[in-house]
This record gives sequence, C-alpha cells and structure tokens, in this order.
Amino acid sequence: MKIVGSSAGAVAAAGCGQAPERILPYVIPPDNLIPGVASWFSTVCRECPAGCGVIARNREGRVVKLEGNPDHPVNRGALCIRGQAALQGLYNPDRLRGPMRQDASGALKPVKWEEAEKLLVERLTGLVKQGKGKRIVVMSQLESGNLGRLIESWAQALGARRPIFYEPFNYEAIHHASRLVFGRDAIPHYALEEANVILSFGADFLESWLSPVEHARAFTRMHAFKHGKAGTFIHVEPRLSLTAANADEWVRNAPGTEELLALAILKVILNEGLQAPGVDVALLRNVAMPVDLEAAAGQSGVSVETIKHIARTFAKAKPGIAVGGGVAVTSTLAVETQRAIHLLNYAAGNVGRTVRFGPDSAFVKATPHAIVGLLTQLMAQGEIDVLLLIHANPLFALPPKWGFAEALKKVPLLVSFSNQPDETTEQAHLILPDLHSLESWGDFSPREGVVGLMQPTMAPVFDSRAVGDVLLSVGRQVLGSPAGKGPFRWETFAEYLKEQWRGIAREYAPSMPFDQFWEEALRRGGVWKDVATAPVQARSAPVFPIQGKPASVEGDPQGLTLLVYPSQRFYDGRGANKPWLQEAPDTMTQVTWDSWIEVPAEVAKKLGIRQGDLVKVTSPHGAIELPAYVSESLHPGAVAIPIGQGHTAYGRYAKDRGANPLTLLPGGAGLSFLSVKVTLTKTGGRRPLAIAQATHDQDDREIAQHVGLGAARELELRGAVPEKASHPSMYPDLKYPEYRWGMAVDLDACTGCQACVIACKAENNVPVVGKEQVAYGRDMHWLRLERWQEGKPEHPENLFLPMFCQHCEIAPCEPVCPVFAAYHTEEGLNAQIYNRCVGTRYCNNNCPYKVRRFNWWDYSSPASSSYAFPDPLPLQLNPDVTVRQLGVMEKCTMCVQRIVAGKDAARDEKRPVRDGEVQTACQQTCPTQAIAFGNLKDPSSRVAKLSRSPRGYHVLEELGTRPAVTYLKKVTREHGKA
Amino acid sequence: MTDSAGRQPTYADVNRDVIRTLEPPSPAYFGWMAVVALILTAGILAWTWQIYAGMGAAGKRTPQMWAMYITTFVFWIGIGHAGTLISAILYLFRARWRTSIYRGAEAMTVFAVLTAGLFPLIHAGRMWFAYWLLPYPNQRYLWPNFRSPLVWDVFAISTYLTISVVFFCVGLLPDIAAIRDASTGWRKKIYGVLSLGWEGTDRQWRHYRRAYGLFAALATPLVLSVHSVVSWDFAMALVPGWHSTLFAPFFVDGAIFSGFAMVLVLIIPMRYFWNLYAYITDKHLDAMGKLILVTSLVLSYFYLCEAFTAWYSGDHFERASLFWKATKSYAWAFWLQYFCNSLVPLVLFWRRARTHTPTLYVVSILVLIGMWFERFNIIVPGLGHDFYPYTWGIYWPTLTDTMIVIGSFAWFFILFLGFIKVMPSVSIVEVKETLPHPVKEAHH
Amino acid sequence: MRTKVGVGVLGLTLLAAALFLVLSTRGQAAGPAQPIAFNHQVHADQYKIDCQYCHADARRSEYAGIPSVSRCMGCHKITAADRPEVQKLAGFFNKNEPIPWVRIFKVPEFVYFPHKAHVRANVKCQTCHGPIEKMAVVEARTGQNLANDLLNLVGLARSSTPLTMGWCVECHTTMNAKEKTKAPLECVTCHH
Amino acid sequence: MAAGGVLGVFAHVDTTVRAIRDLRAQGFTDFTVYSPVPVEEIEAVLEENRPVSPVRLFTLIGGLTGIITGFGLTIWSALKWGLVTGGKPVVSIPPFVIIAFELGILLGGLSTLLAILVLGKLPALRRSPTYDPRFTVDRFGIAVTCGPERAPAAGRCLSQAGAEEVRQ
Repeated sequence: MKIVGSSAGAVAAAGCGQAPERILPYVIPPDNLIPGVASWFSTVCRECPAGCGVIARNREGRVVKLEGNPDHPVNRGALCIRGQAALQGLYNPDRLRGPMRQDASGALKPVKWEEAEKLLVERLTGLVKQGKGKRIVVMSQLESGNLGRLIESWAQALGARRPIFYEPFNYEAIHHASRLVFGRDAIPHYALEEANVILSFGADFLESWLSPVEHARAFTRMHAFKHGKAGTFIHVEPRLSLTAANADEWVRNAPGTEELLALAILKVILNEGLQAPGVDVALLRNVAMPVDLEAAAGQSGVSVETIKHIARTFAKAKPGIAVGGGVAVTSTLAVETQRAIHLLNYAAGNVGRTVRFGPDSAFVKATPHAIVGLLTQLMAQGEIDVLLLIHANPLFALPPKWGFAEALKKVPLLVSFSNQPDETTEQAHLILPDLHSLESWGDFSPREGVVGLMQPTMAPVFDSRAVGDVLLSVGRQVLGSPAGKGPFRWETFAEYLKEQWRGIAREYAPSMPFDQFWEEALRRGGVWKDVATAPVQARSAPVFPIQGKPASVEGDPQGLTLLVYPSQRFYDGRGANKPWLQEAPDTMTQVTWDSWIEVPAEVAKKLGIRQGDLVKVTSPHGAIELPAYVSESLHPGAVAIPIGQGHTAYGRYAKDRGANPLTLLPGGAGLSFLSVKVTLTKTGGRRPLAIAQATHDQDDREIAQHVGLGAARELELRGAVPEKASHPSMYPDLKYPEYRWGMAVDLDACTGCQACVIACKAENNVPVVGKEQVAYGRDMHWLRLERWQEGKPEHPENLFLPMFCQHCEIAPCEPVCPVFAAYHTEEGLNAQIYNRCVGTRYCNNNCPYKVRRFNWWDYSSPASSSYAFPDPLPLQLNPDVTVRQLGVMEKCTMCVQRIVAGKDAARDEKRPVRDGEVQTACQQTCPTQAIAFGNLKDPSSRVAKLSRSPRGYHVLEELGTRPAVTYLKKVTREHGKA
Repeated sequence: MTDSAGRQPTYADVNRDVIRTLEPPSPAYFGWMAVVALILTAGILAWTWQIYAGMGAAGKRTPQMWAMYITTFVFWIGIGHAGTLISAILYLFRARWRTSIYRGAEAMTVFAVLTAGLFPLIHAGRMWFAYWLLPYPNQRYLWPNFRSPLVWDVFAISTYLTISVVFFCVGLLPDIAAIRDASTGWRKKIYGVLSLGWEGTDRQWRHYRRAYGLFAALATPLVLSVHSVVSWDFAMALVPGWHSTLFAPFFVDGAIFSGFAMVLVLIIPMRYFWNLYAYITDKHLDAMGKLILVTSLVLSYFYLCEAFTAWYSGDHFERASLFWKATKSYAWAFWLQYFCNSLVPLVLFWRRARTHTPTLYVVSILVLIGMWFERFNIIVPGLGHDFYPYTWGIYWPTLTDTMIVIGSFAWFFILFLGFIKVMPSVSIVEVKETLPHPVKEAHH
Repeated sequence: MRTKVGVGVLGLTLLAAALFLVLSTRGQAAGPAQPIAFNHQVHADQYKIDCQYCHADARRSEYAGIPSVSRCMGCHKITAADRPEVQKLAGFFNKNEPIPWVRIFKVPEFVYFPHKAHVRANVKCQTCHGPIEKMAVVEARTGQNLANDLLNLVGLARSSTPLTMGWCVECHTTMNAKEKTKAPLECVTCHH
Repeated sequence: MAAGGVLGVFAHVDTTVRAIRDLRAQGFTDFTVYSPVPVEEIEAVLEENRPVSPVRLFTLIGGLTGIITGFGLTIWSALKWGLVTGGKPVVSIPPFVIIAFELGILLGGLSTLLAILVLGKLPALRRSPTYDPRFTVDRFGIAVTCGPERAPAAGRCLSQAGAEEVRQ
C-alpha cells in the first residue's frame, strides 16, 4: 500500500492546502481499499501478554484507530488504556527508522539490511562451525505463539541455549505455589464473574494483573448492581490502589503480612467449620493452626473481628474467590502467600469452580527470574558471545544490583530487534528493528483454548523487517541450507505461520477446508474453544514450613517499607514513550507526566514534607529523588512508587522523566518488589506535580452520587422515574424530529480505568499539551475521569465519574456565543463549529461543567513551536475529524463523525439508525460497558432505558441545564463502612 | 468665577487664557510624551507577540477564561461615563459649574472608549475574525447571534463611541472657530477647515442650540444603557456572583464613580500647569468631591446587597464563591477593593478635604485602583471558584498581558496629552456664556 | 454649483467601483496546465463514458476518486497508444509514478463534502462541477471572494460563487422546498 | 461685497438688541447677527417672528428608522437560518429590544448632526465678506443686506443704536 491516495479530507483536516494543490492517484489501486472508506483488520494487542483481540481501522492505508475485537473471548470488544495507546508505539516519532550498527566510536550508525544481516550471519556461523552454539542466547518478550516456537527451534538448530522469555511481571510465584499445593505447574484461570465474593490480597486485577480488561469486565458482572443483586469485593493492601478504591471493603494491612492474614482467615474458617465438604481438613489444620490470631492481628494491623468477618463472608460466598498479586506476592514470601491463597480457595471449595486449572494462563511460559539471574552470571563470566534481544529491555526492568549492565559489557555482540530506542537497545552493537505488532504477521495465545491471529493492519511505516523473517534467513545462511530445504525452508515468517496453523486447524476445525478456516481466522482474529477444567487434588504431603510472620525486608529498621507497584498506564515501563499515556492522569492521584513517591500524611507531617517537595529516597541498594505526593490513605509504615518512569533512553517522551524505583531493589536470585525499607530526606528542592484535579472533595455539590445497596433495591422496586424530571423551563420544550442523542453512564460499573480518555483522544485528534500546560489547567482532554472521595481516609468511598460535554438541552454555553459557533442541533447535540469560533471563550465561562477546551497555543500547524504531532504522528489523525486551530474552543461532540457515518449507512438501506449501531469511542472501549449511547427518543434503546433508571440523576441538576447525559448512582455496600 | 485677583475675566480674557494653553509645548511636555510613547510601544510589542504565539501567552487558563483584559475593558468603559454624564445630564439639569470641566471630561470619555474598544480585540482568540460579530451580508449566509450579550456590546459601545465623538466635535465647533481667528499661517488654514467655517451667525446658533439639547437628551439614556449592557455580559451568565439583577445599576454607579475620579486626576494638573484657577475653581472640585462621595455611598450599598443576597439566597454556590473570594487566595484584592471604594471616599465628608487638592488627588487615584480591582474580583476570583471543583484554579498574569494592560493606559494618555495641545481643553464659548453679558447701561 | 459637481464626481467613482466589482466576478478563469492534457470532451461527450466509470468512488466514498494510472492504461494500452499525451501516461505507468494532477475543485477548508450522499440523492455531477463534458480543459471559478461579498453588501450579488457555503445552503434549502428532499442544514453535517 | 450692505460692530448685548429692533422698525428684514456666544436676549428678539427650528424632526425620523432597522435586522436574520441556542425561541424579542434601542439612538444622533450641517449651511469653505474675526472673541455684529440706496439709512440706524463701527 502506498500512503498517498486522494486524501483530500486528511489534507483539509490538517488545515493546510497551498495552491496549486496536487492530487495524486494510486498507480495500481490496492484491492478492497477505497479512499475515504475505512477497512478493518483484526489482530492481537501486544502491549502486554494478556493477548486481547484488536480490530484496526485503516483509512487510506494508515491505521487511525484501534478497537477491541467484539468476538474475542478475552476482551469482548474492549481495550484498556495501553491498548488504545498502542498506535503511538506504531507512529512514535522516536521509533527506529531502520537497521543500525555501532561503529568504532560506539555511536550507532544506519546500515543496509543486507550488511547488517551479513554481520550477524558471519558471527553466528563462526560460533556454530566451532560448535560454540551454547555461546548464543535469545532473550525475547513472552511469545506464546508460533514466533516463540520459531525462536525455540531456531535456537535448537543453531545449538544455542534455550531461549529466555523475559517478562518483568511473570507471576512465577503463582505457578510455583500451584505445583506445591496441587502438583500442577500452572497459573489457573480465575473466573471472577462467577464468584459472589472476591477476596483479593493486593491483586491489582483492574490495573495490570494477568489480564486486566478481562478481569474488569468479569468484576463488573459479579459486582455491579443488577436486579437487586450485587457481589462483594474485599481487598487487602497497604496502599489505596485503583483496585482497592473499587473494593466494597478495603482492608489496610501492614506491608508483607498477606500470608499471615490468609492463614489467619483459613484458621477462622476451620475453627468455625465453614470449610467446604470433602476437603482435606487435616492438611489445612496443620498449615493454619500454628497461626496465632491475636499475633496475626497485631502484626498486620487488621483487627481479629475484621479477620473473622472476612473469613465468614468469604467462606459463605459459595462460591467466592481469593486472588493474590501485585506487590504483595512478590515479597520474600511470594510463593508462601500464593500457597496460602490456593489453600483458602481449596478450603472454600472454589477450586474447579472459580479457580480453574485448564484453561491455564500462558504466563507460565515466561522464564523465572532465577534463570535470568543465571544468564547474567554466564554473561559476566564471558560465557556468552551473542545475545539477541527481541523486545526485551532488561536494563530498565532489572535492578542495577543484578549487574546486568556490567555483564552486558562482557558480551561481544549484542543484537536488538527492538524498534524503539530503549535502554538496552541503545547498548546494542547491532539493531535490526522488528516490525510493530500492528504491521506484522503472528499469533498469540494468552491461555489454553484461545489463539489470536495477527496480520499486518498497514504497510510498515519505516524500514523495518519482521524478526521472524530475519531469523529464518539468518538461520538458512548460517546452516547453509538451500532455499526451501532444512529447518528454515520457509521464505517468510508469514508462510511459516500459515503452515503451523494447519496444525491448529486440525485441532479446532478438523472438518473445515484449511483455506476457508484461514480466511475465517483472519476475519475473526483467531480461533477459540472451551477447555475442560482439569480436576486437581491438594497434595497432603510434603507441606513446606509455614512462615507465620511478616515478610522480611532489609534496610534501616526505622525506615519505611517500599512498595514498588506496576503502573496502570506504563505497565513495566514500556508505555512510557507514548505521550497519550504520559498525559492521561493517574486516576487515583491525577498526576500526569511525572512519577512521584506516595508519602503517608503522618510521615509527611513528621518530616515537614509538602506536596511537590523533592525527596531523596535511600535504600541499601541505591537512592533516587522524587517529588512527594502526600497521601491520607497509605499505610503509615510504607511509601509507594509506581514502576514505569525514570527512563534514561526510550525517546523524547520517556527520557529523563521521573525516576525508576527498581534501582532501589536488591539483586539476587528472584525479583521481589517488596524487599527493602527506605529512608526519606528532604532535599529542599521542589518539583510541583502536574495534577489535573484541583480537589477530590465535592464540597457537597453532589457531582458523583451514590446510594446504599438497600436503598437501591427499594428504588428498583419503586421502578422507573418519568423523564423530564429536571427543572422547568420558561420556554416550550424543544422538538426533535428524528433522533435525540444521549448518553448514560453507570457509576456503579465505572472502575476508573481511563481507557475511555485515551479512546477519545485517539478518535478526536485531541492534542497532547505537555506537563506545564496540564499543570496550569490547560489540558485538552474532552473526556476526563474524575475521582471523588468521601468518608474517612482509611475507609474512603471512592467515586469515579467520566465527565464530558453534557449536551444540555438548555445549554448555557450556546446563547452567549456571538457567532453561533455553539448551537443546538435538531438531534439534541450541543454542536461546536470550530471554524466559526472567534475565541471569545464566553462559552466556557458559562459552562457549569467546565468541559470545554481552548486552543491556547497553535497545536495544529507544523511551523509552530507547540506543534503537537511530530512525524509520523500525523498519520494517526482521524481524517473525519478537524484538527483544531489556534484560538478556537473545542469539546466532546458525542463523536458526531460516527453519528454522521451511522446515519449515512442507515440511509443506504433506507431505514433509521438502529440502537447500538453508532457507538462513541469512549463507550466502545469501556471494559465494563459503563457508558451507553443512543437515541433517547426510542424508548426501547439501551440508553433510554438506563436514563429512566431509578438510580439516574443529572450532574448539577438544580441549574436546570437538562443534560442529555444521565449518570446512574454508584451502589455502595453498608458493611463497607467499618 | 473669579481669578486669583478676584476680578471676573472678560470675554477677551477667556479667549486669551484658553488659547494660551495651545502654545508650543515645553520640553517637560515632550519628556512626558516620550515616556508614555515608550510604554505604549512595549504594549504593542506584547500584543504582537500574543497574536503570533496565541492566547497562551497571556496567563489565562481554565477556569479563568477571562481575566485582566476584560477587567481593564470594563474599567475603561466605566471611565468613559463621566464625560457624557457631565456634558449631557448636567447640561439638562442646567448645572452651570460643568462648563469649565466638561470639555476635558468629554475628551476623556472619547479616549477611554477608544481604549476600551481595543480589549475585546486583544482578548479574542482569533481577533482576525472579530469582524464576524458585525452584521454584514456574506456568502456563508451567516449572521451574528443577537441573543449574545457580546453582540449587544458591539452595538452599545460603537453607538456610544459615535455619539460621544459627535457630541464632542459639535461642542468644539465654535471654539475651533475662535482659535482659527486667533491663529495665523498654516494653523489658521487647518483650524479653518476643522471649524467647518463656523461664523456664529444667528441661524447657526439657533439650530446649534436645538441640536445640542437633543444630543444631551439622546446621550443621557445611552450613557445609562451602555454600562448596563456591559454588566449583562456577567449578569446573563450562570457563574456564581455574576448572575444577578443588581448588576446594571451597580455597574452604572461604579462607572460614574470611577469616571469622576479620573476627571479629577486629569483636571487638577491642568489647572495647576496652565494656571486656570479663574475657571476651574475650588467650587468645581467641591462639587466633584460631593459626587464621588455620593456615588461611593451608593456603591457601598450595592456591595452590601451583593453580600447579603449571596448569604440570604442560601445558594450553596453563591455562598461558597463569596466566602472564597473574601478569605482565600485573592482575599487581598477583595479587601483592597472595599478599602478604596467604600472607606477612602468617606474623607470627602469634610469640606476641607473636598477642596484640598492633594487629598482629592490621592483619593481619586485610590478610587481608580479600587474600581479596577472591583472588576478584577468579579472576574478572576469569581471564575476561580465556580460550580465545578475539578477545575478550580488560580490565575497568574504573565509579562504579556501585564504589558498590554499597562500599555492601554499609555495609549489613553498619549491621546489625551496630544489633545490638550491642539484643542481647547476648556470650552471658550460655554465659559463665556456663564459670564455676565457685556452691557452698556444697567437694565431698567 | 460646486456641491453639484462634487456629488457628480462621487457618484461616478462609486459607479466605476461597482462596475469593476461586477466585472471582476464575471468571466471564467482559464484552467491550469495539467501534467497530461486530458480532454473530458473526448471521453465524456464524444465517447459518452460515464463519469463514474473513472471516478468510481463517488457512489461509495467521501471522495469521487481520481482514476488510478492502471485504470487509464486499461484502455490506453491499445487505444490511441500512439498519441503523445497517452505516451506521457504510459511513461508515468512504466515509471510507476502517480500523475501529479492539479486540483481544480476544492471546497473551503474544514468542510466534509461526501460525494456518496449526493450521488445517492441523484444529484448530477454537472450541478456542482459545471458542464465538464463540454470542457477540453477543466476550469472553474470557485470559492469565496471579497468582491462577491461586497457586491452582496450593496445587494448587487448574483447567487454566491460555486463551492462556497452560501451556495451549498442555497441548493439544500431550495431542494428541500421544491423536491421535498431531506438535505441536511445542520452545521455539524459538514463541519465536524 | 456682492449684494451690498452694511455691517455694524457692537461691544454690548443691549446695544445690539436695540439695533435689531430699530432695523426692524425701519423695515430691514434681511440681516445676519454675529455673536461669540448664544445670547438669550438676542435670540428672544430674533425668534419673535420665526418658526421653531426643525432640527428635532431630523432626530425623530432618524430615531424611528433606527428602531425599525434594529427589529428588522434581528428578526429577519434570526429567521433566515433559525439556529436554536440554549433552548430559547429563535425570535426572542427581549434581546432584540437592546439592538433596536442602540440603533435608534445611533441614527437619531447622526441625523441630528446632519441637521446642524444642513440647516447651519455647514461646512462653508469661505468666510462671508461681512464676517469679522472679533465676532468669536467679544464683539457682536449685524450685517444688513440691502441695495446701495438704502445703505446709508441702515448705517445711520446702526450707529445710532450704539455701534462702535459701521462699514459699508
């Protein structure tokens, strides 16, 4: 595909067009690609190993938007914040343009592909010929599909060491524990949606744990108020994480006491005989009985009553589910904690029901850190001559104390296939940039019974080659095997893949002819089937010793335990090079563009630390400086720092931003995120954080509202409220001939994941403005995710509210505009005509919701210093949406371009638009389907039904603006207040 | 009116004394001009930068979409009220003392409105499209939204400017004729043209006097309407502290108040430098002082109403907004306003203060400061703590908008300084009118 | 006496100005030179080739689409292959280069004009593009101009020039009135 | 001096007034009075047999035109496209009143200015021969237009009334 085509729309949108303007036709038109009409390609999201299905919207040969694949069993059409931002990896301005090699001076210089490959081939042949294949290692990110298989057979064929599939978050503790308890080395499938009670020990399953999108959806299905029923979620964690904030009951325990609590709970269950019938009580007893409840309560700071209450709620759930993750399970007690949690599930009879071995998670394929440690040693001893890195960045993700950097110096040839200039790649002697996952063939299997198929969604943006292709050709040359012969007989990885899929075809659709199967798979984005759950038995013996004490942490005993946790936005740091993610506020703190250290209010008081003060954090292994974020809710004995920032390379958006907390951790065999105490010292310097939300206190304005579970049930019985319950107007009601577009947002379903924020940015060409501007209240988000907090800091009620233009029927912004730039359409939209706006900004003064955004600087013209779209980012711009100019007001349009398209499609078939046919970007990506959009005039539409819900209300209703957006009150659990 | 020697000036004296003010200026005058011009240049540069870089150059943000520009805009419009008020309303009331000060006041009005008129342009995000606010036939078939207070502004202010200018020029006609007859050479030619050949014949006078009365009659409601319309920019909005029926009279009174202060600031130096004590006497100052005092008291009353209604309405937003203004980040500005506008003018209860020039001068300056901050407090803190807590924030001016605001003062003074050297800043004709006519023998 | 003369002069100047404005909007601009002297007359009129045979995207896309070089070659491999202009075409094809046509019809900035909807509503191509089939060289006077605005101001304007907003709106309103069509008049339909 | 006539220059109001009376008595009707300031006494005599100045008519007409234009423009343009803002009716009279008011004042004022110019015969590019610069300072003047045969009578009449100076 050529990225030309008569893209006049795009040209106009980009706001340029000098005469004489040229229009270039295709020389040979690509089949099934019409300029001006989008085509969709399904593939797999590779921003983390969860393996969500993706469909990519391609316009004029460039991918402009990603959406979840509705058919895919993992994410069911939803995407998380990182999935939405994948585009900015594809179009990242700092993405490597082509192959490079390090010259004598150590600087990286571009080279030809042939030359680069030759270099590698020569070195490898040399080693293989001398039978020194063991001096070759491949270190790749987790590849559970056929690329992984190719890498393995490649290594085998060359006699290299077993490849390492390196994932910073590999959840090894879970499968170790599984092996110990059930004799099955696997990470089970956690069916949250089928539990009545979720008991989580620090598992941030709404943020990063295993498969966040899937979990978020499942969580809402068990937890959100429906037909008078709603599940319960108890979360044990020292820090008020986003997941904890979604819990009905957040139990703040002392760091590292999860195992203790789990065993204590187990003991209560046994004492009260609440265990499920037919469990091996003897086994459980000699694990749990040694634990002393009082002591456990004392050490964990969780009262005996609470422990008992949790035990009862959990055991009586039938079924419940206990999960452990996050920082908690990466302590020195990682495996023990997971083991205790397994036993809890076993005792409550959840194993086989909500905790299922088969389908097992692909994470089990990730190499344990111990092995990575071994490799490091080998490297240090000079045992490794060639190290090939495939999208792995150990220099960032491993604590310096591991000595990986030093060991790397001993490796004569470091080859990186990464297409981003990350820390490790910058050290590489040879860079052979791989295609971006959106440009490549491949497949990924997140768990048994699901294989997602990847296909190129567009032509390569830069001069990169698929790593698979390179491996094949290099392998052929090294082995000297003629084309079409030997272990690497395939010309391209695509061919290899297709052939491998014949096997999959036999497994999934034996009857179907392969070509049809293949077409089908490409269209659907993969194949999936149900997997039978394997029965497992708890092994009675040998049970290894119980710790029954908090996890041990080194460092100054007077110090504070350091909690290093995965960032929802940056995962293990690979998200940090995407400006969208940098500018999206962290939901809990609303901090953008920086990293911070969360300091408990008590400590801050003692040390006289104010928000934004620079603090020196010292552990036995290192020290970093970070601005302080004073937290009312964090456990007084701990401080917390998110992972992901503090890159020393990785492009303009990530480099030298914040600090990397991993540098504070020890080296050694396993990687445990909870293992040191740190001391804080004020440096005297200040670095104010760019925080988007002025305050989390609603000041009694009832912006985000909630209702008790009991009350909600009553309301439910009382039934729907009449529409137009809002305040009367002096004027006759407006007439809407055909449609009245409206939205409904269920606050009970919203988990505050921010996916909608980025989906909106991507769909509507919203510019990124940078830290200073956000800090000064000039951020451009059309949709912002607000966090409002009520109640006591240690038992807060957190409410998440997506706020965007409310499309008021009696809109205060409209009549004040002198030029009709803001007006009300016949379909109930509050329209903003950018090219009519003269920028008096009166509308935003008069907007009670302050959802309008003004172009303070010139973000749209390449000449300007504040240009927001450095190449090749403009390729991502949605050609159906204007890129707004300097000095105009903009705001949420309810994705009017999608409405126009939807009506156009409907007109083709001479029928009205069907409900659900037009979806706004935010609604489409929402993992919990908290947002509904549609025609309010059609009483049967989902949005109309929700708008009539007894829980429905309008924000600032008393102003009588009659918003077209209805919010549904969050349902809170009375017992949530302890 | 009597001069220092206590004898009444004759017609001839008046001509002489007034025309004397037009003598070639002193070096000091040029010095002042230079200073003002320098500041003005800085302001223009700042504006140029803002147009080039974008509104971001000025310190505005969410929620303060408006800030110092609109503040200063309202301030200047307010100043622009005294002139027409003195010349029109006092004319209708036959207040004879106005005669010797109204010319200066009118000039001030015209220039103040000219200054104010700049700010909507400076303030607009795309000022190059500001003409879209004017109703003119165009290929887009689009017209301005006459429901928008900003369009009302366009009409009110342009009307006010036009009428004030006309009124001003008509008043000048006979005086220009007088200067023409007193001058020689090229000056005579220029003034000759400007005087439109005025001769003071009976027929000219009779229409002139009629028309003048009618102008006054038209200008009076206009002057009251203009600031009401400006006040509706705020009153028509939803913002807590803005949405109030009180605003029109409140603004008009404030305008007159600041207007008179500015008049004093201008005429006190004039009478000092040109020794016009015979024409601008303590009686005038006294009268002005009284007016300032009265308007200040009325203003204080409005302030009380404002606070009271906010409290008594029981409206959470109104209360929160007021409380925040009075106690948080901008409290200093809030109390400065009350000090300058409600407390300071009270000294004018003492006659000695009303005629004691330095006191009067200081009071006027403080009043001007106070009135600027009154508008500031309505806009910046008002928006800073509106309905939606998420976006609450503090506005910090940048060098750009500060320079532009200061520059606007320079612009005003450069116009005024220029004016007083080319036109009679005291009305020759009307001063003469107030003198007893020359008669041969006493009436019988 | 003197005044009479003055009035006369003033009147004349005004008249002259008006005349100039009228003239400046009349008349046709010459079409720009194209990389290949493509002749619509021959194709559309003489050989009666349907517009949408070449501009095939019009019925299904926002853009009418410029025919791909290969599509042109489809006929011209044989047809009139000896003509110099056609050889130019072949040249582009062999060099595998797109033909840099000069854009002639262009709606103002920040406007979305979907051909599809108009084709669906059976709007003739000529309604907007003029009698293309009669043009050897395609030319058009489109877009806003000050002159027309000013004429509008003094009420002398003939209907607005093609491809300006007023022109679109005129058509939409009249069609809705006459043909009872449902041509949208919402700003957001074209500006979003 | 084209038509021919006599100019009398006076220093005082009362003498001027007397002169005007005497001239009338002797049947001189066509004369122009110059004065540095408008003087009630003089006007009083002159206005005796004159209709009220028609200036106010101009103002009235101007004002009304303005008001009509105001309402016309606003209502017509609002209906032309009929965009709804803030749920308010397309033709909302109250705001339109403001426009009408302002336009009323504007045109009223401008037409009043027109009145001064038209009625006051302004602008006049040349001084009239009988004009004297002192008339803008402190002298009053009466210029009588009459045939040379009556000029002496007029002159006599003026000087008797107390003219400082009488010119042919």
